[in-house]
Parts: sequence; structure tokens; C-alpha cells
Amino acid sequence: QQPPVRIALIGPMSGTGAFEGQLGLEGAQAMAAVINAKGGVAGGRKIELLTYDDKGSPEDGVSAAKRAMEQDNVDMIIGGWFSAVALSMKEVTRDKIITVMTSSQHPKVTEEGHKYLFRLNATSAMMSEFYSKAICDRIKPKSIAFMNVNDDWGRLELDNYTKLLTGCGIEVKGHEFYNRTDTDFTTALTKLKSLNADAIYVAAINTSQGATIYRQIKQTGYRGKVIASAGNMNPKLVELSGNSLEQVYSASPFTEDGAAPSLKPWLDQYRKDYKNDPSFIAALGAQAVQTLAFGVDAAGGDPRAYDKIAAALKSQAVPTVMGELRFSDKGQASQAIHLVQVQKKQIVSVRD
Amino acid sequence: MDFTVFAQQIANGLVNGMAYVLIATGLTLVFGVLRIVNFAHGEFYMLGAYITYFVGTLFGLDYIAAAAISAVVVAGLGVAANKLIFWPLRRDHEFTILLSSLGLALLIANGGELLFGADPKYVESPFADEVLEIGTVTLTQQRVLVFAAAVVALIAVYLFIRYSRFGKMMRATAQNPDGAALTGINIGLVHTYTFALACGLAALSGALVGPTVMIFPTIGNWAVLKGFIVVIMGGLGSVTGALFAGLLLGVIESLGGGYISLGFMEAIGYAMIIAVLLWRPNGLFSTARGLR
Amino acid sequence: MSPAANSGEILAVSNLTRIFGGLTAVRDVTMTVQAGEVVGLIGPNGAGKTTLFNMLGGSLPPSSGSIRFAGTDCTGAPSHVMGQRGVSRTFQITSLFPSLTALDNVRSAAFRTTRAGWGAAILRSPAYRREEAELRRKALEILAFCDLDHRADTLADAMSYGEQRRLEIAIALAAEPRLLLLDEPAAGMNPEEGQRLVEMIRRIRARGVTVLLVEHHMRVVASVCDRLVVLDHGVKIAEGPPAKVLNDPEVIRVYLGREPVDA
Amino acid sequence: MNTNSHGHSLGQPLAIAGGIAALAVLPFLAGNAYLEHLLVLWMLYALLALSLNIVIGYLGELTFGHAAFVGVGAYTSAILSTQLGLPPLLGLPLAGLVAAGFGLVIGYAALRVVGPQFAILTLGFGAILFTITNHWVDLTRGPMGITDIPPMAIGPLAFDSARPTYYLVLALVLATAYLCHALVGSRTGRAFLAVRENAPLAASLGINVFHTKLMGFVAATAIAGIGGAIYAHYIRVITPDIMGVHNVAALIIVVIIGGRGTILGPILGALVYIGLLESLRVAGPLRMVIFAALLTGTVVFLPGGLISLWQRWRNAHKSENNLPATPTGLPSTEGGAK
Amino acid sequence: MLKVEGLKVRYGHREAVHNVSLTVEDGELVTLVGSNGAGKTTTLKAISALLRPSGGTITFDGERIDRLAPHQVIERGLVHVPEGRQLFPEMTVLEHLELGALRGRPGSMGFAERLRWVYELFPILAERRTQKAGTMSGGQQQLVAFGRGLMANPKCLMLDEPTLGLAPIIVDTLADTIRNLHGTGITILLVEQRVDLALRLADRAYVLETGRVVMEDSAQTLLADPRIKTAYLGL
Ligand SMILES: Nc1ncnc2c1ncn2[C@@H]1O[C@H](COP(=O)(O)OP(=O)(O)OP(=O)(O)O)[C@@H](O)[C@H]1O
Ligand SMILES: Nc1ncnc2c1ncn2[C@@H]1O[C@H](COP(=O)(O)OP(=O)(O)OP(=O)(O)O)[C@@H](O)[C@H]1O
Ligand SMILES: [Mg+2]
Ligand SMILES: [Mg+2]
Repeated sequence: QQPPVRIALIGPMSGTGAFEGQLGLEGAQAMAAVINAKGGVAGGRKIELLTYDDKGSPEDGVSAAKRAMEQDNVDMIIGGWFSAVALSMKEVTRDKIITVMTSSQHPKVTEEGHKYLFRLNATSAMMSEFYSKAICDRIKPKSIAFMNVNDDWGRLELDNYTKLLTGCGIEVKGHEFYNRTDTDFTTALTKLKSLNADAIYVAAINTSQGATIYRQIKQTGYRGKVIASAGNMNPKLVELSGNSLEQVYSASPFTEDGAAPSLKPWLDQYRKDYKNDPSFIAALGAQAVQTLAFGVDAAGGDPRAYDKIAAALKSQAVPTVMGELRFSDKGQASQAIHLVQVQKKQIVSVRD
Repeated sequence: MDFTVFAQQIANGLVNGMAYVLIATGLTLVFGVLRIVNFAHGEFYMLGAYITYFVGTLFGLDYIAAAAISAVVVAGLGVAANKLIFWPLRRDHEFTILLSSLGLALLIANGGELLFGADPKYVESPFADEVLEIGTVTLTQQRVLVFAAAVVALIAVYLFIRYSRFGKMMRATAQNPDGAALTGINIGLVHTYTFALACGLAALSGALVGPTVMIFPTIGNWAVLKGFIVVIMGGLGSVTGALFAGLLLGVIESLGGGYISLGFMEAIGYAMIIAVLLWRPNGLFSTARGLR
Repeated sequence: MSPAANSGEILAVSNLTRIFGGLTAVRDVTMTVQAGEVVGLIGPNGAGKTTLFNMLGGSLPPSSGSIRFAGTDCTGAPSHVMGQRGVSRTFQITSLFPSLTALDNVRSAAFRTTRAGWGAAILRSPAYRREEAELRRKALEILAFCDLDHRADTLADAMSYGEQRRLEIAIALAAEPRLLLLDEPAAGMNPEEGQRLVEMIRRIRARGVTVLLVEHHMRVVASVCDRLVVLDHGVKIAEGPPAKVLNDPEVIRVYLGREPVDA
Repeated sequence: MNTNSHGHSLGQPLAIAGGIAALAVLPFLAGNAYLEHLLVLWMLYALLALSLNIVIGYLGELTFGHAAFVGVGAYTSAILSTQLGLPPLLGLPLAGLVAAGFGLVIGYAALRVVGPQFAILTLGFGAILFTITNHWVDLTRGPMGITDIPPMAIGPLAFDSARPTYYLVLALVLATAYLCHALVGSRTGRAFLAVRENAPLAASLGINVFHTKLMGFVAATAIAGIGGAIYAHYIRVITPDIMGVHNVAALIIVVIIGGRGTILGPILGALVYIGLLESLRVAGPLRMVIFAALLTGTVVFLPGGLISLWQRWRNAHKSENNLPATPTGLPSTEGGAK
Repeated sequence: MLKVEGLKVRYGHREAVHNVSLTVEDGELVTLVGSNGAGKTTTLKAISALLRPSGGTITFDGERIDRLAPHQVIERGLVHVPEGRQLFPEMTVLEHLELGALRGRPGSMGFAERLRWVYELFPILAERRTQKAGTMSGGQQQLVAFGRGLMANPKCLMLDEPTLGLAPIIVDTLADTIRNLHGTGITILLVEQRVDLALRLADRAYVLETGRVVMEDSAQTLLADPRIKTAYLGL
């Protein structure tokens, strides 16, 4: 029996982001199970996932990364779900260990291009470029108002979309920022409703905040269109939001009806092991494991041959559940993004 | 300024404020009678919402029945918590008791996360999405229900404390437990009932507020902080004080969020508390310590 | 310091009044105390004695009237200012530092007369060491003076009522006051202990401290006071040497009843 | 608690010297960098807890705002070093100074009330500081926090890894412990305790209650600010979370579980807090539940904090003694309803 | 009626009452004398179940009461007027008297009658019925505590320094009241620092020193005892 490849998965396992962290973990575990069932990587080494809780806080993320590297001596790291955590964690891990950052969209994560750092999610710029086109061409609201979370990502979204949507003639009527800890949004929504915009764009990462916002938009009596931010549509959100997400659009690199060969076994495994429906976050978890496994294989089986692994990942296409992934020299992945819509409580991809 | 929006914000604030009041009432009872700063109160609120959810989904009971069952069950849990933790510590320093309640809060919150899962849940209520138009103001039936039920519960609690014999015993125990014991008051029973009442109220507020938002295992944190603010601002142990303070806080937050800055909404609430306490150090409705 | 050295008026109260809601607890009281005197303040329950003490000690502002202490006007001065000026008191409802030992109770009380603070303690300056040693010696002496030396390491909370009363006196003494206000010090003491209290007050006076004493134990009052002031319903109704005041028919009617003074 | 009536035996200085020596060699026994990191965290928490203990233990007031002052210190030094390029070594005293300034203003307003009202006022001020930090994006970078904070350095000696930082914080902890020790043995400290025990009586003895409390509060906030600054330069990233209620609760837990009003208590409490949370990682998802259960159980069975174990032991091994067993001096044998 | 045998009470590790035995017969007035810290209050608190004894037994009316809760002791007619008054500062005089009657035994007098009786004994209570106890003078508070105890219609009354802080004229009234209560057949256990007064009222007396009974005799005998005279009366 060969020793396993030890991969640290650092994510929010408690606190407000716990649900999202859980989804990512499940996705990664299901993928590890699929790979291990087929004999593991590098001719027989199993993948062992070690979980660390960053509580969604940068300080805890740094501590967790230190522990993973210094105490538990892991081979590689998956982590950085929230941008703030990703940004500070990379300072500890950069140039020391192969790290795959997952959902954080902040451009700065891959801006400097550290040699062992990879990021899967599309940056907000890539997402917004795609999604704003869809909004302009397909949804076509005359005017729009924004309901964004008050953090870097939410602020970035506002800037990006204000620029892009004004560019295609949509009037931006106003915006509200809510706090990451808020549980009730009636005050903000009352203000937004009074702007009489054609559509309200909601940028919410947190599932429970999102669901509350979508429900409360309807409850305030708003009758216009609702647009969900890119990358933040998942089955749980749809379930929690009742009817209020019906016909609402979003954009996502993940769709259940994708064509990637590895999607099906993973979906099966996931559905078997967990009660949740697979979501984009879970797919990112799976993708991260696939990326690392591919890198180890490509580098000849040594999970510590970081230079080789990095070189391999940057030079070849990585087959994943969301299709083929290509990494830039700075470690940024480019993902295919699809327009999705909620129809009869199902997230379906909209294709022309 | 647009009057419709103004009226709507006032209405939002009153409903949110009433939810604070409901949470604060149980807290003020436990504080007023037992001198316990109960950080776990928010967790009983959380349990109230979750038990309503599970009774509804697992046993298929309707919302009202589920809420009632949850209030009773949580009242029982409160009695157990009192028996195991607070009663044995009743003569210890207030900071010790505070820490024990902090420990209990952590225990219930994390235990809840383990038992209920980290995923957010939604308490189904037939009133949740039904919109009522009252003049220019739009409210869901659920929000109206929060307000109405709170009013009823508050009046009942107030009358109970003010006029019942047991209320008198509670006040006596609050002011001097030894003296109360020597007067023939069963202070153990007073503790038990107070906890049952307070936790039942907490659960009721969880069940009522639940359908207006999402529930997840850490909602108690938020609830207990708001509750404390209201209790202190209203005056320790004063139910009337809690009522006014809660409504005031709700409305100020709503107007502050609506007209000044949403990001500073909470800070505006805190600023008001600071102003109130500097103006009246014992809170709006208080002359000294003790349950009234 | 001998009593003669600081003779002269130390406390002058004029037209002092305190009203609580509709109740006038102290009405138009005018009195003076000479330095080195022991003056007894007596009167029925609720006559206003404690209220008067509270005003003198600065914990209760008067409704009207004025207080002069040692030549300065102190009307309405807060408690810690009165304390700093040398008015020290015991409380009718026992008041001490419950979870400190008896010794620490007394040492904490010496705030007014000590100088070496935190800085000196950090540097362990010779002045600090000297003062601490002196303070310890003095505190133990005061405890011994109050018959509490065997209880030096006992928490105040864990003492019996009578012991707590004596600890209160020890605390008040440790502040080295010029004027000592004692509110029913003999409460909770038996007649024999009362006798010892009398001895103690005499010795306190011998140190040059002026004493104003509220007390219901007539034997204590009669044997230690130079002069008595009688309050009833907040009004001063009699004043003079004990022998005369205690035989005043009005005082007997409202206050003494039939209890013989020497019982 | 009778902090200042330790016996003056020869054993005590020896024990202290032994303890310090043990602390000094600890990093060499740790074995790996991560354990050294934990040692740093222990000392940082001990430092912050010691400062909080001045308010909770000596002044007897509960503050929910302490984490905010830690944050003020952390942000002060972080901003000075990242935006103005000030050497962190200079930032440290400035952080203490700025935190103390905030402490002075906030204490001046909040200390007019006592007890739970004071606790809520400090919570309010803390929340306002948090909100400002969270929203003043130009200065603090808001929720994203400040990253790339440079490590501290004295000349060629950089505190960029755990071991040197450990010694730095250890020195500060020892200094603070000595400050507290000197405090309780001084007139000032006795005034603190007098105010804690009985404010009206303290006032009647000439102690200005308000000034005394304010002095203690400001001292505590200054130390908190310095602790926060060290933390920022060590972890090298800070977010407004540092001011959040979680940190408030953590510090209060550390002080009370260790033993408020004592010097060893908060240090011990920090060790147990950090050590327990870390060793419970093996429990996986049960980690926090077990932690909370242990915490609650400890409070119920050891109401005086961990330090009271030692006090119990000492009482049991001293023949007939005047001190009651529990540090609060309350009888453990009272009856009551069943 | 009340029988205490081998009573031991500890505070933490320290025993404050060692092996105290005493009996109070039906209708008797017994006093407990001792200097400060002798353990008088501790003994009374143990009897009324405020403290749990670590040894010994307490029987009342033939029934063991040392494992009961305080309110159960009162329900049996054993009422304790405590040292230090133990009032409810924010409640009025009348509320105190009402609470006093709450758990009392039903007796010959109804509540209204009993209230009138207490008001007659201490007119100041009637005058101040709506004043909050916390704002009353020390002596007035003492009367409230005493009145509250009387409202419970006690079979046996334990008084811990009832004359504390009372003006001489009221001490007289109180002494008369105690004598009258005794006359109506109520059993009384009196702890009093005015030893002379106590011994003149009592039938029998126990002398307590450092937690032990050191003397026990009829009150007259003790009043004349030279040791008592020097140790407690200061004569
Ligand atoms: N805070 C207050 N509010 C209302 N009335 C008060 C207050 N304090 C005192 N009184 C009343 O003022 C009067 C004087 O009280 P005070 O305590 O001065 O009496 P005293 O002479 O000390 O009596 P005692 O000998 O019983 O101690 C009493 O009738 C009392 O009820
Ligand atoms: N709460 C307590 N904790 C510890 N020891 C106590 C406590 N209360 C009383 N003691 C101790 O028990 C002993 C007996 O006290 P108790 O109060 O019974 O005396 P007492 O006879 O009533 O005296 P006094 O006449 O002064 O009221 C004393 O030595 C006292 O120090
Ligand atoms: Mg008085
Ligand atoms: Mg006694």
C-alpha cells in the first residue's frame, strides 16, 4: 500500500459561511471518492482530504494553513473560498506549496502570479463581461437597481455592472449595500422598491441571505424583474426562496446538463453520498481535486514536485466536471460560463 | 420626502421592533428575577424556530400547532438548563453565571449546527407570502402576526407580573432571594417558572420571526444582542420599558437605515442606546434595580 | 495631638433641610461641633439622623441649608471630596469590602493618608517600601484596637454581624479622619461589648478626632458623649449635656419611654 | 478575591523563577513551527486577557468593548506601517497610545454608568468602532481587511516567525504581569479593589470612583492596543472581525475561566483556551460542542475559575484556616428547595 | 417542640457551629446568648434551612426538618425573623406584610384582622404602608421585618436581634409584644445582644461560645451568674 496524497481543504465549516463551505467539501469528497475508487493517482496512491475550518475569517485561514503545512505536513492545499481569506492565506502558502483557490472572485488573488498558486473560479471581470451581455441582450431591463453585499466583491460587482450596463443603455437607478451579518432586508428593499427600477440585481454569496432577499423582494410588493448575480445560483437557494426565484436569471460555469465525461460519475457519487443537490460550489470542490490529481499524475506521481506540477497545469488542458480547464501563466483558470434560469424550481441552462 | 416610503419604513421598524421586544421580554424576566445575564437566550430563540420547522416538516402539523409545541418544548428545555446550570450557581458571582450562560449558548449553537445541519432552513407559514395592503403600507400577514402576537403575549406577561400572587413572589425573589425564602416563597419554583416562561417566550418569538427570514444555527447571536440592548435601554426588569425601547430601536434603525445609511444602521441603533443611557443611566423605565 | 490643640469649631450646620418627595426628613437643623468633642445625635426611629449623616458625608445633597467643615463651605460636595477633607463615616447598614480580608479592608481605607501609587510600586522605591511596611503595621494596630487582630486574614464577608460592625469602625479609623461619623456602632453588640466601644471612642477622641455619634444604646451615649443633640421628625428638639437632655420630659416622651438609662 | 495576600514565603520567588525559565525554553521543546505559532497565540491571548482582567477582575466591571480596542491598536499600527511606511516598532507604542485615547474618550462617557448598563454601553461603542472600521474603506479597506502588513523588526532582528515573536510577547506578558502585581500591592490598586467591592464606601474614604475606574480602563485599553498591534504584525492580516463579538466572548472566557482578579488566572485561561481548541481538532465536527460542554462544566464545578483548583488544594493542605474554601467566600452548604 | 441535636454547620472548610444541641419546649421562650461570632445566627439559619447542616438533626413538632427547603419549614409554622432584615427594597410595606401572610398557617385571625393587629402594634407601619422598604430608616425597616414575620401566624418564632437599631421607646413596645406573644402560647427562640433584656424575658437560656454550648440554665439563674455579668453585661 502506497502512502496517500494528503490534501488540506480549508474552508468555512462554521459561522455564516458554513453552508457554502459544506457544499464545497462535499463536492471535493465525492470527487476524491470517485478517483480513489478508480485506483487513486500516480498508480495507486489514494487521495486523503484533511478538513480545516477557517470560519470565514482571514486570521483563522492563516492559522489553518500554517497548521496544515507545519503540523500536518500536507502535500497540497485547496482553500480560499472567501476572497478575504484567500488573499491573506496566499501570503502564507505562496511559493511554498501548491494551492488551488476555489470560489473567490477577487482579481488580486492571481494578479501577481505566484508560481504555485491556481484559482478556479472566473474573476468577477470575466463573469460580468459574459453576464452583462446576457442582461443587455436577453433580459433587457430599461433601468436597474443593485442590492449588493458590502464587501470587496459586492463593490466590485457594482462598479463592473454599472459600467457595462450603462454602456448598453440601461439606466442605473441606485444601489444599496447590506452587511454580511444582516438577516432582514426590508429597510433596504423598501428603498430600492421606491426607485421604481425595471429590475433589481442581487449580488449575494450567502445562500440564506440570498433566499431572504429574494423572498422579501416579493413581500415588499415589488413587481419588476429580479436578476441574480453570476455564480450564486444553487438548488438550495431555489428551494428556500419559494416561488420568488421563478424565471430569475443567473450565470454559472456549472450546469447539471453539461457534457464533460467526468461529470456523470461525480454526480452519481454525490447524489449517493449527500442529500444536497450538486451546486456550483460543490463542482468547484470537485474541480479542485481533479486539478490536483491531474497535476500529480502529469508530474510523474510525486505530489511534492511542485515545479513540475505547476508547469504541467499551466501547459495542458485539465479535464474537469465543468469541461476542460486552462490555466493562464498566472494560474488563473478560464471557465466556460453559461446563462441559467430558474424554471419550475429547476435551474436550467438557457441556450440560444 | 416621499410619504409612502416613510410610512412603510415606520411600519417595517415597528414590526422589527416588536420582534426585539418579544425576545427582550424573556430576557428581562430572567434578568429581573434571577439576576442572570442569559447569553443562551438567543439559542432558545433559535431552538424555537427550529423545533417549529421540524414539527412542521416531520409531523406535518400546521404552523400554529407547531409553534405552540415548540414553545412548550423549549420551555421544558429552559427548565432543564436552569436545573443543571443556573440554579446550582445562583449564589456565585454574576460573572461566573454569565460565563456559564456563554458556555451554554456555545453548546446549544454548536450542538444545533451538528444536529440540524449548517444549511439554512425556512419555516413554512401560510401567512409568510400573503401580502396585506394597509393604506399605502405593504406588509405580509406574517409580519402583522408577529406584531399582534407580541402585543398579546406582552399584555399577558405584564398583567401576570403586576397582579398575580406569583408575580409578587417573583419580584420579591428578584430583590432578595434569602428574604424571599424566609418569607415562605419557594424560590426554586420561582426560578423554574421564570425560566419556563422566558424560554417559552423566546421560542415563541423564534417561531414567529422564523418565517420572515431564513433560519440557521447561529441566528441566536443576533437575537440575544438585540434583546440585551432593548432590556438595558428599557430599564432592567421592566416589561413596559422593553416594549418602548424595542419599538424605538426598531423604528430608529429602520429610519436610520432608510434615510441615513444602511451600513450604519446598527451603529445608529447603538448610538441611540448610548444617548439614552447617558441621559437616563438606568434605562427609560427604571428608577433602580428590580423587577417592576 | 491633644484635644486642646485644635479646639474651635470644626463643623457648622445651618438651616439644613432635606425633603424626600412629600416627606421632610430633616428640617431646618442648625448645630455646631467643636473640635475634639464627642457629640451624640439621638432621636426616635425615622427622626432623620442617618439622613443628616448622609448629607454631612456628601452622599446626599441637602435640599437647602449649608454645611461648613473646618472653615470651608462643603454644601453639596460629593462624597469623595468630603472623604479627602477628613470626614469619615460608618454606615447604619453594614458597608465594607466584602471579598477582601479584614487587613486589606483596612489597608484600602488608608487611601487618604498614603502617597506611593502604582508608579512607586512598579519601581519598588524606598519610599514605597517604607510606606507599605508602615501601612501594614498601622493596619494591624487598628485591627488590634478594634479587637479584630485575630481575624486579619478573614474575608469581611465571612464575619459575624458584630465583627463586621467593628471592622467598619476600623475602616473609618484607617482613613485618619478629623471628623468621625458613627451611625449606630453599638448595634449588634452586647452591653459588655458596648462598654469596650465606649473605651474605644474615648481613645479615638484622645487621638484628636472629633466624633459625631448616632446611637440607641443609652448607656453608651450617656457615658461617652460630651453633648447631645436630639432630633424628632427631622427637627432639633433638644440640645445639651447628657444628664440634662436625658431627663428632659419631652425627650423621655418621644424617645426614651421607660427604659432606664443605666440598664 | 484576595489577590494581594499571597504568603511571603521563600517558595514563591523560586516558583516564579522556575516558571519563567520553563516558559523561556518552551519553544525549543515545541518541535515544529506550528506549535511555536500556538505558543505565540497563547502569549497574545494571555497579554490581552491580562489587560481585560484589569477591568473585569480589579475594577469589577464587565466590558464588551475590549476587542474593539485590540482592533484599534491593530489597525493603527497596520495603517501606519502599510500606508505611511512607519517602522512597526514605532507603531507599537503609537497603537497603545491611540487605543488609550479611544479608551479615555469612551471610558469617560461609559463609566458614568455601572454594571450591565456599562457592559451594554461598551458593546455599543465597540459596535460603532466595528462599523466604522468596516465602512471606512479608504482607510481600513473595509471588510477585506489589510493584508501584507510588514513584520516587526528591531534592527537586524526581525519578528517574522513564531519563535522571536514568542519571546517578544512573553516579555510583554511578564511585564504586564509585573505591572498588575505592582498594582494590587499599591495604593492605586487597593483603590481599584475598593471601588470594585463597594463604591459608596470607597468614595466616603476619599477615593474618586470615576477617576479610579477611568485610570484602570485606560491602562487596560492601552495594553490591549499594543497586543492588537503585535497581533497584526505577526499574522500580517487584519479584518474588522478582530473587533467582533466572537473575540469579545473569547477574551471574557479566557479571563473568567482562568480566574478573574488574579495574575496567573488569565495566563492559565489563555493556555487552556488555545490548547483545548487545538487539541479538540481531532474531534472533527464535535470540536466546538465538546469545547462548549467542557467550558460549561468547568464553570459549574469550578465557579472560581481554574486558579481556584490551586486555592482549594492549598486550603485543603493548610490546617485550620480562616479563609473559606470558595474564593467568593460564600458558604457551599446552604439549603434550598429541591 | 423544637429540638436540635449535635448540629454542625460549616462554611466551606471551616466549621462554625460544632455539635450544638438545644431544645425549646412548647410555649417556651428560650434565648441564645453569646458574643460576636459565637454562631447564634448560623444556628438559626440552619434551623430555618437557609444553611444546610453538615451534621446533626433538627426536629420540629416531632418531624425531621433538616432536609427541607426554607419555605417548607415556614409552612410548618416555624418562622425566622432574620438578622439584617432581608427586606425587598423596591416593595412597599404593605406588600411585605402581604407576602408574610402568603405561606403562613391559617389561624384564628384572618388576613385583615392580622394586618390591623400588626398596624396597631407598630403604627408607623400603617402610616408608611405605601413607602418602599428601601427608603425607610434603619429602625423602621426592622419593624417591617418583624411585622412580616408576625403575619405568617407562627407556631414558633425565631428572632435574630429584633431590637437592632430600635429607639429605646420602641424597644419597650417590642419587648411587650414578645412577652404578649409568649403569653398567647407562641414558642419563641430569641437571639438578642441586649442580654439583660433577653434574660428578663426568657424562661431558659443557652450560652454559646465559639460554636459550642457552654452553659444552659433558667434565665433567672443566668441573670444572676457573675460570669454572665462580667462577660456579657459589662457590669
Ligand atoms: N430615599 C428616601 N425616600 C423617601 N423617604 C426617605 C428616604 N430616606 C429616608 N426617608 C425617610 O426619612 C425619614 C428619616 O430617615 P432616617 O434614615 O434619617 O432616620 P433615622 O433617624 O436614621 O432613623 P433610625 O434610627 O431608624 O435609623 C424616615 O421617615 C425615612 O422613612
Ligand atoms: N458567610 C460566611 N462565610 C464564612 N464564615 C462565616 C459566614 N458567616 C459567618 N461566618 C463565621 O461563622 C461564625 C459564626 O457566625 P455567626 O454569624 O453565627 O455569629 P453570631 O453569633 O450570630 O455573631 P453576632 O452576634 O456578631 O451576629 C463566625 O466566626 C463567622 O466568622
Ligand atoms: Mg438611621
Ligand atoms: Mg448574628
